[in-house]
Amino acid sequence: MKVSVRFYAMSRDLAGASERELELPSGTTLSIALEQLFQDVPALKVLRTSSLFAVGLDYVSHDTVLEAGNVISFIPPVQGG
Amino acid sequence: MKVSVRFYAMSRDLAGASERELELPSGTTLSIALEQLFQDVPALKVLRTSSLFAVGLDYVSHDTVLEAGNVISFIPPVQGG
Amino acid sequence: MSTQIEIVLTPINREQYAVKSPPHNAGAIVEFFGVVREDEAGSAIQGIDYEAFRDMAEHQLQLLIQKAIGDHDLLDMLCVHRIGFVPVGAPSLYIRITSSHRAEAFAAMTEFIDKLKKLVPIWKHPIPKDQE
Amino acid sequence: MSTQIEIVLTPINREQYAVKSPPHNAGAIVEFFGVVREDEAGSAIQGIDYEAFRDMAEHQLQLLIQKAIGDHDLLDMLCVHRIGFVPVGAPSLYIRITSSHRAEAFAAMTEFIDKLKKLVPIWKHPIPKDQE
Repeated sequence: MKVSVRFYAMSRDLAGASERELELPSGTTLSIALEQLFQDVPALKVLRTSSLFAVGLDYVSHDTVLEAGNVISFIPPVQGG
Repeated sequence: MKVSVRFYAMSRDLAGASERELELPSGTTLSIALEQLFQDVPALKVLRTSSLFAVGLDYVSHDTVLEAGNVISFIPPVQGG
Repeated sequence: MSTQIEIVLTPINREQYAVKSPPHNAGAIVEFFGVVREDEAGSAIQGIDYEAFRDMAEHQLQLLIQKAIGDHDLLDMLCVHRIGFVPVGAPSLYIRITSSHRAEAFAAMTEFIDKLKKLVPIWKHPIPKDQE
Repeated sequence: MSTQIEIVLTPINREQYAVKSPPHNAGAIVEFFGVVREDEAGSAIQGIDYEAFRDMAEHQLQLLIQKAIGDHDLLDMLCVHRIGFVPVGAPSLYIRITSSHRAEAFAAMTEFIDKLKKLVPIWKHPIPKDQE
């Protein structure tokens, strides 16, 4: 199945793109998907522990099972206010 | 010497007046002056522990030595805001 | 720095006190309005008549503001208290604090209000709803 | 109750969000403005360019507001965040909380801001002073 990952702020700078597709076995968790992402784009690893991840508009935990077509957002430390 | 005491809110209601003069020996402390006031106007005693006292515009402690012409303010619990 | 205090007999008009341009090291502005509630000690009221020992209230507010500014390194502070009759729903108190960081402004604000309610000689006379 | 959130690209105009008449059980209104400071991490700036994942930011703000209202029994709450370029001295954030008593409003406000700064997907790009 295909999912896409969208990047913002520092994650976009490090990824060199604002979006990227991942091809994953169905039933893959976010955790596994991120492993693949960090393998494909090692520069993103520096944000690994400080970032949060969303599917759609909601934050999700690493054990979330992804579905085809999911849009994952890579949310580096936010700085609003 | 003469000093005056001004009353506000509940202290005015209990004193039945907004001001009262006290005739005191010179060198009298606020503490002694209040004893005389409570003797003259026993109704005020209910406010004894909850009230604060000022000379002029500043709060003073009970051991303050009064001077002729001082204006003492009898400040029952305040309720601003 | 344009510290001020004011005790007014007319409605508090926030616009009158608007900051045209905050100091460039300002990072936080916290404003507080204390509003007269529809009930006082369980009874419906039409408003509160505030009595003040006005000169002393102004002096004590000034002392509290100076202390707040010193203790919390504030950039600016303003306090307006309305006295006389204040109807339900209208503000009786308006405070504005400007500081570099928000933590200082919130700490100063809550401390200042607590002290105001102990030390500033202003008293409430609630006016019951059914009284003309 | 008229809860709202707004993410805007234009200056925050407080008047636009003015409470015409607060609910009659309102006793406290607390307002917060987060203002862009003249320096960011020690360097002089002309302003900050705020980037947002806008749909998610609105959704997350809405979740945080619902939680604040529930946790603190608030009467009303509003949050406006400006994005895009915000010059030094201008507010990037405006929050207003209305409650019966002030303690609830202050507690809700500080908690809400802390969470906003952890969970709402908005990022700062400071623009140095000497950059055109």
